Amino acid sequence: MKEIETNFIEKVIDIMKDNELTEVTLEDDERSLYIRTSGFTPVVEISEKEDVIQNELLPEIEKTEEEKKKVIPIVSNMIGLYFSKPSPIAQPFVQVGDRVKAGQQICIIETIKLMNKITADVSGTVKEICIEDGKPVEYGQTIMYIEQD
Amino acid sequence: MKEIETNFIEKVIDIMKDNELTEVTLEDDERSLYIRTSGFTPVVEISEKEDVIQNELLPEIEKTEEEKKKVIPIVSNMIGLYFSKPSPIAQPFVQVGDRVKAGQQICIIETIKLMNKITADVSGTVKEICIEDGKPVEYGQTIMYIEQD
Amino acid sequence: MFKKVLIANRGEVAVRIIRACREIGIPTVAVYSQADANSLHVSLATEAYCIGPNESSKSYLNIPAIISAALVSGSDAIHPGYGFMSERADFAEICKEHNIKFIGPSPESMQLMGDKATARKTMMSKDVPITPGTGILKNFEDAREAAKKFGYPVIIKATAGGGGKGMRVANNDNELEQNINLCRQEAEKFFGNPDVYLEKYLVNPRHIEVQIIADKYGNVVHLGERDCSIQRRHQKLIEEAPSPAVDDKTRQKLGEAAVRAAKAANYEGVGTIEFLLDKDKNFYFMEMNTRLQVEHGISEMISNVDIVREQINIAAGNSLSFKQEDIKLFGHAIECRINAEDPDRNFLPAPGEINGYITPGGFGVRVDSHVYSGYKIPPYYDSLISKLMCWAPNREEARRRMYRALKEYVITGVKTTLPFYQDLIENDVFVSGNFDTGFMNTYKKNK
Amino acid sequence: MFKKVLIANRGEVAVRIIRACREIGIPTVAVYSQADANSLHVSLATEAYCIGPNESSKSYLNIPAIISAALVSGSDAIHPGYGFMSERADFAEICKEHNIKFIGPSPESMQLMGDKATARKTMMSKDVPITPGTGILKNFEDAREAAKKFGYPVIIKATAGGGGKGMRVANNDNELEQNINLCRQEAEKFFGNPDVYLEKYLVNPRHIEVQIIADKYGNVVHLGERDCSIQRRHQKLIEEAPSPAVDDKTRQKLGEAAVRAAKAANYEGVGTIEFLLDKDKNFYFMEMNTRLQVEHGISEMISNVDIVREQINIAAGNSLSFKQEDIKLFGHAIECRINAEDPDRNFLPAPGEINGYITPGGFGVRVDSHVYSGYKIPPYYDSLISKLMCWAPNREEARRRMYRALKEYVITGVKTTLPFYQDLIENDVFVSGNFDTGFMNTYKKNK
Repeated sequence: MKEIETNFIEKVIDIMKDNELTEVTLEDDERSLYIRTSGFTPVVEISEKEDVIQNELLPEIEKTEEEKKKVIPIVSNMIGLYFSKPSPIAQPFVQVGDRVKAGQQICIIETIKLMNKITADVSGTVKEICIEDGKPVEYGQTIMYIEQD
Repeated sequence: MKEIETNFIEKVIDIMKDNELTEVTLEDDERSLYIRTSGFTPVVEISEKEDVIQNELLPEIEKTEEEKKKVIPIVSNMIGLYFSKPSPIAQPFVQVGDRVKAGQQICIIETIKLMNKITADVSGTVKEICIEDGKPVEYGQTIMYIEQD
Repeated sequence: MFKKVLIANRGEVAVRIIRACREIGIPTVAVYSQADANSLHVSLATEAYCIGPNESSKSYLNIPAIISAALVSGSDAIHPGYGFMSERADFAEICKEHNIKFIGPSPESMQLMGDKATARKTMMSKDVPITPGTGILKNFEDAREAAKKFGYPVIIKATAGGGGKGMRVANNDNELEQNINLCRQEAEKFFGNPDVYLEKYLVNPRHIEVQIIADKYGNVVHLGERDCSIQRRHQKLIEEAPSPAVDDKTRQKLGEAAVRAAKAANYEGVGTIEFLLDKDKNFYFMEMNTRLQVEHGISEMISNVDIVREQINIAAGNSLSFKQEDIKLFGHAIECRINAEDPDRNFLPAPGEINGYITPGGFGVRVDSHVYSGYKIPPYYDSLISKLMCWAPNREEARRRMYRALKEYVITGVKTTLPFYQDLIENDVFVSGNFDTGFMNTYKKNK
Repeated sequence: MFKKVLIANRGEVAVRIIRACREIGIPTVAVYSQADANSLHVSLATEAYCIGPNESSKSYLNIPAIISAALVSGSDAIHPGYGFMSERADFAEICKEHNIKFIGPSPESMQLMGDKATARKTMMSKDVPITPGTGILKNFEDAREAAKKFGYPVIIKATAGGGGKGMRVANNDNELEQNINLCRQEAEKFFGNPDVYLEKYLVNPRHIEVQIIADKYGNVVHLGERDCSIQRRHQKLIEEAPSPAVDDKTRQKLGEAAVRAAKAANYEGVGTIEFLLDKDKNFYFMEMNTRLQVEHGISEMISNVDIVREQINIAAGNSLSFKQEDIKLFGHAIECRINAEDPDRNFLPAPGEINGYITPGGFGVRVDSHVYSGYKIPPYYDSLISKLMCWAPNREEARRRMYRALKEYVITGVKTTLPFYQDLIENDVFVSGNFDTGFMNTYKKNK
């Protein structure tokens, strides 16, 4: 399939309007084009079957992709108990809204009385903390989300 | 949705050719249009979700519908043994190609030593006999197909 | 042994019989209605024939179609399962005419036990205890005198009735007169026979039944009792074997009475003698079910006897493969009937497609069923999905195993009685074992 | 009793243990790898924790993760199942340090039985017959002299070996010298210990194992033997209890020897003593499995003892709930291990999604499994789908029931060993019961 041209998409949307069609799916071996017009604005999705395509002509999709890229989950690589602070009376390592640097300690996971120091992979801002203080955290569980700089 | 116009379909096929697309599905709440161009000739299917539409512009579909209507299955309403002739040395009641009239005997189904006379529901030509002589026939099983006049 | 057995039934019991035949090595013939084309019994049988449309009356109750299927397939025996043709003496008679062995008792035994007044008389003559009662009532005065003698309440029963139909209780002379008339009218209407008789009515007895098995040579063995006291509108909800209310001494007396009852009927095959048991451990003959019972499996689990295999074996003319002294009952078994019904809407049948299905397994768990993931339960027949049975060395362990199995059982897509049983099995009164046929009248959900 | 039991395993055995805990009334903790998030043991347990990625080494064999899960969840006991951590004395030791009861024998018993040369010495001292053999070989001359005394063939075994690894047969002096060297090298490489010893090699004996169970008060009871002679590359394919080759007299001697063996090891928990049985009904101690066995279920079916329940019971400090004289073995049970493997391609593992799944049911059929319709078998672990077990009063009926159940079992979406077993179960030699560990070498498909 050749590059999908905007005027082709516009043409299809015109055809849909003329015929009061609400949905169109065009597909070949490499890509699929899906257009829905039943809302206020037409929704256009193009997906390449191997990879997501980069296309300046589709700013809405671009934005969502970008948004997703920026928020990074910090995932536990062990099972244990989550602690947000070094001691019960201390201040938390980080709180929602705090800025953190890559390598900065963000919490403790206790495994078999061993206090494991967990650090941020990236620099950015803490958007959400997903586990309550003192509760179990599993392998692969998201501890918090950091919005990357 | 308004009536789908042939020039709309042609337009879509043109767009597909220009863009080397192989399949298109257009759908709204009432109908769906599916076009595939990967063979020698484009395949076009239109289906109305409530009912099959009657459209002179699509003669191939029309024909199949008509064909189906004309061939009537004669279905057994009992379980027993199928016999095509009154006695082992007699001629069969009917053979493929024979013309039958509604009410004419077409076979015997034996149930518990009772010889049940089975008659044709319609007049027409015997197209196919589905059961071998002397073999079991189930309730609801098709005995033969008759092409209605 | 038989050359080929036709199973004139559907659902789990058809599967149960096919299993027994396969294990013996007999080819099987399934018959089915159009609604049951995708049922497991159709695919498990050696051959299968569609015999009619959805309605039972035109398929599973259609005698000419069933006999025709037997003749067409060359079957030399028909197993009727339970329900449908299983207690139809006329059907047994017709099988005989066509030289097809009806796997069950003789038409004569069925008739003798099917007529309740005659059955009572026969039992009395063989020293099987029966509730005080009358013969067929000639007039109201006789009835009133009998009621005075027995003491109210009394129950009026149609001689041709069964399964809870054609029965009415009377607590005084007025009700007696009224209900005798109603009962006569109903009996005439439903059974074509207006004859009624009177019995002393036991308030909330236990329903205890004894499994017997008899060969044509007069050998009769019992496999202990089952307790089926927990019922809803005369439908058994949960069964267990042995009964928590029966001690060893009573068990022996019950068993001996059941064997005498079967002998009195000149019985051949498997059957069940139903008794009512009062608070003082007195028991009274109620009726005999002249067929395989739904709940036979729990007796199999405590006796290690394959009842269906043995049933086929004796129907083929063999003598019983065991004696009474060979039967050693061990442990405790409970059965829950998992139905496609909505327990929150008065057990309204809930047919439909089962889209997720995970059966419980492990030690002591038995599931008898004809369903699978993707199976559509047709609305035309009973709503039994499966019989879940659990065995353990004692009642409490069996009960806990049942609870575990009920919790493990996944059935999605249709409403089922699983939640009802999950609750029932943890009910204090059920746990205590100290219940009777009045159980469901006062039953309240825990949660 | 324990407050909470963590199951350090996956698959059917995790489900088996959860069932036992549920029936006793103990809350359970499942641990799982990321690949097993949709496994049945995860949803059946009271709590579940993901402890690592797909690889066993980082999840089910990850000691810190398992201990951490136990501490996090407040578990006071860990059941290791079979495989994985079940025979790791070091793990049992670590559990002890953390005041968590390891449900199994003491680390000392495990070590004693894990070291084969020591185990043999211990057995000899307690009059448990062993094959003629040597201690750890010092040099080749000693080996040659011993081989001369025993007569060829002989087998060289690594003291640290097991499960068929680290063993080599020699038929003459040349092979002996060559294979001792190879065996030493392999033992060094695989087990970190080059010590080997020599034994008389029995050609095609039967593999007979005795199930024992012992409490901490020195009571040991055996539950009869299992015959596991039919193996492929030291993997058991089909097991049955009792063994068709063992008569009552031999059974008693085997049982007594097994009990002596367990007592010699100061054993606590469930375990299996493996013996080799020769044509003349002489038996020789081979090794002890200090854990629950895959095939324990068939012993449960003939003894009516819930082995896992009893195992948990004695681990909690209770004494055995039965004595040897309470155990009455009855009937015959067979087990087939249904694997996701392609029997036509040399039993190549065939992981993938099960898209259709109908389990066999009915009397005497037991299915232990963790799969369901829609379950994806991950490629990281063993390929066991289920253990299908059938019980009947005698071997032939059990065999026919197994054939029926195998034919009824539907598993689509992945290749399974069902067709292999459907064939094996009808094999003339299998039917006769007269087979040995050489069975698979000459086995040919019927069809």
